Amino acid sequence: MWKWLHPYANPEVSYHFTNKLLPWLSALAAIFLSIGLVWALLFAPADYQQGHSFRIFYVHVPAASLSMGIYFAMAIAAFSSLVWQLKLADASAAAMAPVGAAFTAIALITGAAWGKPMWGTWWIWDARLTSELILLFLYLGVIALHNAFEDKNLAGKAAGILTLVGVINIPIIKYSVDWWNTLHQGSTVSKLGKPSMSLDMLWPFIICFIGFSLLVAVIICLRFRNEILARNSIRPWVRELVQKHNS
Amino acid sequence: MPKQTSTPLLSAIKLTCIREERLLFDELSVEINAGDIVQVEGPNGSGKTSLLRILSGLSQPYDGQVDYKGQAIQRCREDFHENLLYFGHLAGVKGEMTAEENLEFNLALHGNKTTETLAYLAKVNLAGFEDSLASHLSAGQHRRIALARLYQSKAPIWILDEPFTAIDKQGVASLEKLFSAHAERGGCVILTTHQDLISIKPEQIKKITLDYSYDSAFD
Amino acid sequence: MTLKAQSAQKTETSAANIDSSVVRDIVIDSTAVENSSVDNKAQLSQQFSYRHAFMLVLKRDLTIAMRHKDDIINPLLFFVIVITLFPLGIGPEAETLSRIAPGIIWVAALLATLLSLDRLFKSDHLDGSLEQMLLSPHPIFLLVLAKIFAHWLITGLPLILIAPLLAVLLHLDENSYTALFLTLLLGTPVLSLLGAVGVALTVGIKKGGVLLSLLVLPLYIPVLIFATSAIDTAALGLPYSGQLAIIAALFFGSLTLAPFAVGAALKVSTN
Amino acid sequence: MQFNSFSDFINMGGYGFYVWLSFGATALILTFLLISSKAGHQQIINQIAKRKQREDKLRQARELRKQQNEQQNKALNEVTE
Repeated sequence: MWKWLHPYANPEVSYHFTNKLLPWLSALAAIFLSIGLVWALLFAPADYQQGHSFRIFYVHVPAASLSMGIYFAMAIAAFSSLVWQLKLADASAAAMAPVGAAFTAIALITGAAWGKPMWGTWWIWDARLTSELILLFLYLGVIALHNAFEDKNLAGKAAGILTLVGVINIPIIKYSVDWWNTLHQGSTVSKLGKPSMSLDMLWPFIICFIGFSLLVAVIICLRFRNEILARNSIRPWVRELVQKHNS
Repeated sequence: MPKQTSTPLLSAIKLTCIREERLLFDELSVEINAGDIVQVEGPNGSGKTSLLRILSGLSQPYDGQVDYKGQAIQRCREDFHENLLYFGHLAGVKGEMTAEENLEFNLALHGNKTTETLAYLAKVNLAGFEDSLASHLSAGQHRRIALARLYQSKAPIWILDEPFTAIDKQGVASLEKLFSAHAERGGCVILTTHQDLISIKPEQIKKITLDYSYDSAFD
Repeated sequence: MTLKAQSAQKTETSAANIDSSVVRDIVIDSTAVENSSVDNKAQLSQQFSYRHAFMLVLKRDLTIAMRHKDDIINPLLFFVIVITLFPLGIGPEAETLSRIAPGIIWVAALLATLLSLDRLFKSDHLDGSLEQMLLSPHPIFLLVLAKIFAHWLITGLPLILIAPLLAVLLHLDENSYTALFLTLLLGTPVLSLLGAVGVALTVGIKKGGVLLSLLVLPLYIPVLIFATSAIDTAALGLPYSGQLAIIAALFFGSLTLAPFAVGAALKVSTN
Repeated sequence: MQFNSFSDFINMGGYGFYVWLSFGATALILTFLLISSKAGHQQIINQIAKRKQREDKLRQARELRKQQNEQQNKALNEVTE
């Protein structure tokens, strides 16, 4: 009865590893984010055209690129879980989806809030915002599919297939939306974007970006360890852990 | 290459099945040889159907593997399926097609000959119903349409989930006869049933018993 | 299609020959099972090639659809009614209508396809014939492809045939009719193929209908964009072969990849 | 320091509402996500503990049944003897 644990030591090891990693990651994330945000809000110069509204950039751009990045990371995890039957990869993909969706939502909200003073309207069918909106739909689809299955292992596999279909589609969608955008609006609307950035703008941006990435790592680790517990709930080590935790 | 008789027809190796976070069976290993009739026993919800579905390759076990002639079934899917007949809870009969069309499709799909379908339908007491749409037939008749495949099948491995449900006494007797004949021919039958097999001698039957003993890893 | 199927048939025959010769070399302890399986294989290679399997499933699905005509008519009626709603909601000005006609027709086609997708695998899943198909010795992608093709014949093709009529109702520019026809011809199979992935994923879920639209509609966006733009471009009298080429690429891409995704998804759903 | 006073900082050169909306929404979403992920740990542990209790009960019931069966068998044997 106990020997079948041996080849499955992995979930236990990675659970404890994640637990050990978490305080370090959290501390780093806190340091980077506080430095980055204070710098971005207080010390970075205002843009000569956009004024202080440019400070939204320090949140919007990291959120937008992280939202894409998390989807790709999720696709890699889904691929390895489907091809090599890695149950841990499955758990990590499940942990990433809500985080990715949250960052996509942040990118959309900050995009709208930046767009209002710049374009005079909350929403504009700008190529980047539109793709971001579609990405949110893809995330929500993955999450909804995950919740629709009762069995976690099946849910992971189904969501994994959808993630892979989505990741093949993302470049196509992005291309088609860009193309559609130029077709219908020409280049009259200035995109939300980077004017040639000076160094005193670039540094806070890089620090903010690292800070947000670390925060993503922290949240994913937190969720990952929950997923491991939920998927291994009948294992003796989980039972022991639960007993220890509750006593 | 080992002799064919030394490798079992179908072997389950350390199968573990978890459903809805419940451990149904753990490290279950079975070898099924040509000529075996295997009855899977256990109370409702003990994982009989799950085991049969895993053996047939429809479901993936949480852990462990199923070998067909010493090779994992995922690796020789087409060869394995050619030699497998699975009959599940659902008959797989389309209401929009007639009894004969249903049987013909089922036979053709699994690569069997589609001649003499009428004779097989007669064997399961469906003579005269060939042309009626399956939606006009009863559940028992649906199951019999599906079971008619057994009379034609050349597949050595039969996996049958509750084949006697909604079948009358006479039908059960003739099915049992069919099972023994199949086993004598060198096939194997793996089945679940709530009633005991009557005409097959108990010493001929291998039994796998599943019970709730494994509802937790602590046992 | 036939060419492809024939070549597949050849390769299968040769593979089976090699197989059976190998099997014969092995010392067989004269078990009836061995003999029957060798016989079976030889028989199989002769009679049931890939094309046979494809035609078998296609014929079955079409037979069922012909006996269950609601499945063909209802999505079509939906398509027509949705399109008649737009002039009522927007106003009868020919100019406005002809400007938005491509978008309306295509969005209605998306929704009609979505509506019909549900029965692609659902009834087969409920009565158990889906698991029998998964257990057949034929490659799953082939059976899936046959089912998708049948679905397209039942829902996509009637849409293409009725679309010109609706284009008249919406005052579509006369130059655009060919473009409309071509985009529908190339685009609706993509809708069926991508939709099949969604259905395969949700077939085991009790309330899969709404979820299906959430999964599938975002994937339809590129088809929608390029198809409507092709029709718009045609209305201006400009060449639209670029957009058509992209839709064709989408078609071939999904034709090669979707059946495998559907196969994998069905295995998960029937688990 | 880009700002002369605190009210300047809040005002953000007239863009205060948009800037603070962005940062506020981000902070809100991320805090919520962080807290719910953290709370999920304890939730799952509680669930597993509950399941364990249920299983223990099941096991006790089975053991009881086993004993009863044995007693019955014994009784039967005595009768036949």
